[in-house]
Amino acid sequence: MQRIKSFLIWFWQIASRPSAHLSLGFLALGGFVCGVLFWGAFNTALEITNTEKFCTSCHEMHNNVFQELQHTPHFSNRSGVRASCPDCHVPHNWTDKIARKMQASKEVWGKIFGTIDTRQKFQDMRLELAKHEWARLKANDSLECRNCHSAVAMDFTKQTRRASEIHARFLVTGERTCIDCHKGIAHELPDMTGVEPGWQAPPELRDRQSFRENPRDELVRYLASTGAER
Amino acid sequence: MSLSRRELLKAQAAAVAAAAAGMTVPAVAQPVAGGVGSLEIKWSKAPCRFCGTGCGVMVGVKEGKVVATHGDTLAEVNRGLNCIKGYFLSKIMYGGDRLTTPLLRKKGGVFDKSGELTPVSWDEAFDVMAARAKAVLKENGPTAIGMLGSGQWTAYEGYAATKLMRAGFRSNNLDPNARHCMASAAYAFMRTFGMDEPMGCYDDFEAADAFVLWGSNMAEMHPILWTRLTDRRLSHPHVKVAVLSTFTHRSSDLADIPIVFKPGTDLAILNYIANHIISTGRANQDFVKNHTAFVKGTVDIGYGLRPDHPLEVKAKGAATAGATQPIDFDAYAAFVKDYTLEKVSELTGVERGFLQELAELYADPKRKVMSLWTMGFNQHVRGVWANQLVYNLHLLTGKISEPGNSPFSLTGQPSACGTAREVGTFAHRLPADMTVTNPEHRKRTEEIWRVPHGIIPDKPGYHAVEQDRMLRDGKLNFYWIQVNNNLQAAPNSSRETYPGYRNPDNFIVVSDAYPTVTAMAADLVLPAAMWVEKEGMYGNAERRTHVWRQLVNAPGDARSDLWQMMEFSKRFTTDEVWPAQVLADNPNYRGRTLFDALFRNGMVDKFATTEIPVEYENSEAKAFGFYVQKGLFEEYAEFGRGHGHDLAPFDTYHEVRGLRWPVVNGKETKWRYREGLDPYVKPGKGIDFYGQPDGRARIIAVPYEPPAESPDKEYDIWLVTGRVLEHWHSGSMTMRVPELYKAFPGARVFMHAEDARSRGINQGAEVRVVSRRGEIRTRVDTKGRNRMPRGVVFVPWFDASQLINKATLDATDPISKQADFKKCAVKIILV
Amino acid sequence: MTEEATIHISSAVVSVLPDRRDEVLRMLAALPDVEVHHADASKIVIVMEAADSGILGGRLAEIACWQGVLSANMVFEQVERLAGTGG
Amino acid sequence: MRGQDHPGMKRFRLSVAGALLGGMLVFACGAIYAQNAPQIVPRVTGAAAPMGDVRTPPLARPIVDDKRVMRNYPEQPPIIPHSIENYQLTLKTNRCLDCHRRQYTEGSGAPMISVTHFMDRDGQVLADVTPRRYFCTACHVQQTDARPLVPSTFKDMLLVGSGKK
Repeated sequence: MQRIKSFLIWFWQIASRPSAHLSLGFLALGGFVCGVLFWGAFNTALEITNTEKFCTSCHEMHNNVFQELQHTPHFSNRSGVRASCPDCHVPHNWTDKIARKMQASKEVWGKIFGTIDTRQKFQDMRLELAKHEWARLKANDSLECRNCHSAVAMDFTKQTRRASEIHARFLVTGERTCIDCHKGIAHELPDMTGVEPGWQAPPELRDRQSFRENPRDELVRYLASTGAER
Repeated sequence: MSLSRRELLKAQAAAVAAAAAGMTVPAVAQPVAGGVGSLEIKWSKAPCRFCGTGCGVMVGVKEGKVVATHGDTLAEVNRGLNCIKGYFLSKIMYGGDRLTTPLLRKKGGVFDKSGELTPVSWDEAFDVMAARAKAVLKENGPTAIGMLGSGQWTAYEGYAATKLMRAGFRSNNLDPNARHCMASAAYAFMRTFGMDEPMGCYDDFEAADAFVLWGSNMAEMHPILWTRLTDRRLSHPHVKVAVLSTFTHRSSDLADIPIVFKPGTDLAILNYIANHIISTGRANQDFVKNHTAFVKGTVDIGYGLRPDHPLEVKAKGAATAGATQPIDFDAYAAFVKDYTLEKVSELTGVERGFLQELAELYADPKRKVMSLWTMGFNQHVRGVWANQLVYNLHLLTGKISEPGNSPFSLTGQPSACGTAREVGTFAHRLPADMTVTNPEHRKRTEEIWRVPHGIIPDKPGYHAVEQDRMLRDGKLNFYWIQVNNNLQAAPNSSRETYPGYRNPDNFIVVSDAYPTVTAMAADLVLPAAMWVEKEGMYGNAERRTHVWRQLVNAPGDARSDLWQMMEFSKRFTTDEVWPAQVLADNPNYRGRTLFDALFRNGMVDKFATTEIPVEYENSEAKAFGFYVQKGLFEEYAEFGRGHGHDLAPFDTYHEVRGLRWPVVNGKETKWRYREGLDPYVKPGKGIDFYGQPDGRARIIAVPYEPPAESPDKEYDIWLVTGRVLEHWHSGSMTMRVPELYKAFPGARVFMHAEDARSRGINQGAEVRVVSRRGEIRTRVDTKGRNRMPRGVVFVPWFDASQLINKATLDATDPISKQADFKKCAVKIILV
Repeated sequence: MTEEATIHISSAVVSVLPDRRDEVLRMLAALPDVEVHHADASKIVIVMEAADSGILGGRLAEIACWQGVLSANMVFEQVERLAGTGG
Repeated sequence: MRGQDHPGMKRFRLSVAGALLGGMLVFACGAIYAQNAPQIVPRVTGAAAPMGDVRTPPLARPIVDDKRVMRNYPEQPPIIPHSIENYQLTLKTNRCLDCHRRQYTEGSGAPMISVTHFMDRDGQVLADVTPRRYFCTACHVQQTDARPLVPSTFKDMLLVGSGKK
């Protein structure tokens, strides 16, 4: 880490000095060639840095958030379709992606200067980090969730009754967005003191008792379980 | 529905709600006369039958059946709470396959070891059993007779067993399965304080500022104590919780300092903390100077395997594993100096910051610390050391024997303390911390037992693991197993346990309430009464003695273990079992049955059956004509009174929710060894560790030594075994409660998702867990409640269809002889 | 299967602020099929009857929302068939 | 895999079914204690050959029907009729309370936590759930679709002694 730091300082000292010996033509042409090379390299770098392998290559990510992801449906599930880090954390269209990447350079600084290089430090920073992501997803209407989970494609008959009612009332109407209710679905949550759950039931759903079954069935099962009818 | 029934139901509903809210209901509030009887449930107190916490429960009985249970609000331990197992206690006795008649292996109408288990009468069962025992005694002597009990025996039963085995059959081959559970803790208590069992009590939970869990998943294994710890942590923000384990589990969920270390390296962490305390100048010099003495332990002590095992041959200190030599403070400080933060962080794989934070909990003189441990420490090839090393920390800082400062050993069985330790059912122990190797102790015991001198053998018997080895080797030929399921519980069972049971030279008797794996492998199965089907007494982990009445009758011909032992003793006379010389010197014992000599001795039979309240049954009293339990209690209590183990009068226990011994002048003792709190510490002494002749507790210098078996290229992953919340031990009771079974229906191997993927294994796939000794099939869980680090898997052992102990290693702590169920090497293969 | 009428009998504990107790008691007395069985300074035991548990739950939720009520919790519930004596 | 009947599985199921059938028969005759030789039910008594190789059935699935199940007796903690997979229940947050806490039940439609849970160790009534009851899963468990292996002869308190069989 120390070496990377001194290299960066050295590089900046050279780069910030004005050129004194080279012709304008050389600089312009050279600039173009370098530009082409840079563009290719940039795009490649963009692709490489947009993989789970890259994200988890630094131990901060690997030992914390990636471990937590492995216990969730976003890592393994019925159909085997899974989300990798960039699927949720990097926007898919170009401009947003670049914006997010520039933001990520701050994380690289964090990495170099060891801001979260232990579990302890990570836990202390967790609420702040999580709040960033919640705010981002809230602002873009949970765009990365919706890349896979389209509201209109949901089959309400395949959801539990409670889930389908809440989705119909809040999600489809656009009153709420995914992240409002689904926090901490892929990673552990920070201290949630003061963070209210996302749901507030609409008046017509209040006081309903969805956990109740038909009393007749309840009675039949009760009698069967005690063997009373036999 | 008739109106009166509706009124009745409403009255009941109101009464239940009032009880739940803790309101007293005026009797006139019962609106229905006459019909209420049909709703009436008789409530009586009892301790819970599961772990060593010792919760109080109220048991509701209607027409001879237990119909409900709930937490006892008057019980100090749990104040009305139960865990999920405790709430379902009412159903444990009602599994459809209860054993109700003796079963003997028979072919062509006679006993045959290769025959089928066939129902027989008690007479026939005892006839065959006694004939076998007599033949074995004649051929191979008393050392070929053995018995394995447990901390689930009532104290009366354990006491009767130790008498029957040591003074009756003259064999010390009596051990409890507590050997697999807390032998290391018991040895460490004796070595450090000269007296067994904790100095503190559960009241420490409400007084401590920090809790450190050393290898204990209390959230699942001691849920009610966990409620007290949680209560303290959440209502007092300054309180810190540190959880140390080899994997992340439910207790880690409350941790401020979560630590996952490499298996076995906890010893290094303990020595690092001692080093931190000394090097930062925070050792309590006054306390250390006046109340402790330093010793150095033997090193390279081996792994308690069979003596011809290469590891044992190589171990230089194996022969003198328990020996210590005196040293001084400076030598100790120099010894722990090697355990630096850098070195220990490297060895254990734990972040330095966490280690420092943990060390500070102990070092900070203003912080009261409660250390808690169970099987992570005890089932450890260096378990006695681990226990002692944690005492070192409390002794170095003087954080001991006062509210909130408490090194506390938790127990896994309801009466691990009461029956296994206090009553003395270990192969080397007698009641009240005495040992069979001490002639004075034997003499005192013989006097209280009212048997002639020279009866109790002076050599320690086979311990639990050795019993299995001796059965296999044909040196132990008559073996009686009560209240435990050792074929499921013992380590390396396919190589060391099962062959002994099926050895044609041996006769195996199993007393149990259900057909367990062990029962099904026996030659004779005796149906047992359980829990409130008999009167009993348990001793929990905080020295609390708690009794209960018989509330219902056992089904069919099932009888309590106590009845079984006493009835069996009638089939032997002293001439058959005692030496001729002793009988020549004591002719009045001639020709008497063991029943007469041991149980009709003027003490055990002293109390009339009329002392039992008429509303309670007592099957033993009915069978033998005297109040057996009271007689056994009073004789046993003679051992402890005036010797630091004082028990209250018998009848008191039926009125209270248990009392913590020593009970002196009607007052229980919460904290021992400190003046003002412990009546045995004389005024002016301040602190007195009176178990030791010099009144000083021992601080021991012992190093980190590696486990017996570590993963290698072929067997590349650590195996840890243990329990889950919903099932207790081998699951013979909880697997028969539908709700508990459905909550966690089968064992599985908890594994890290990357470990699984790198082997091409899916979540939920069927795999084999294979060790050098045996293998099981199971299913992979990478998402469940236990979050494993890379290279470690966890398999609970409650499931009889997945006998994980086929794979475990029978390495033991060389001092305590307790097996290490937490560390062996396996490989995981896709089926 | 024919629908058979059932009766659900349940009891609940209502926790109230002591100074609001009498007011809550009055309101409880006004509810149909609700009987107050016992009351101390801050707790009231009520017994309710209804044709199905949904009604019971709804009524309890309503009570829980009253001013001065800290909580209203069901403790016991029994389902009985109205016809006959119940099997 | 579902639908694939391994021969061993079949044997296992048969033995379970046999045990259940046996249990029912005994139950039906009203002679609960009449059976003598114990049944081999591998998951509770071990296999007929204890050291043999026993196939493992797939992990049972949690019941998620949201249906409230009647309690065995009033003091029994109700079981959880929905999935709690990956619910975080830690020092930092309590997912259960997000729905079952008094002030959230209106929005979530979940049953409110029982009044007994508002009392602390000393019997004082608190404004919120007592910290000693913070870890819900110590008493409330999920149920899977696994079928009990041996019948239970436990009888409900209203049936004991009421002359009803």
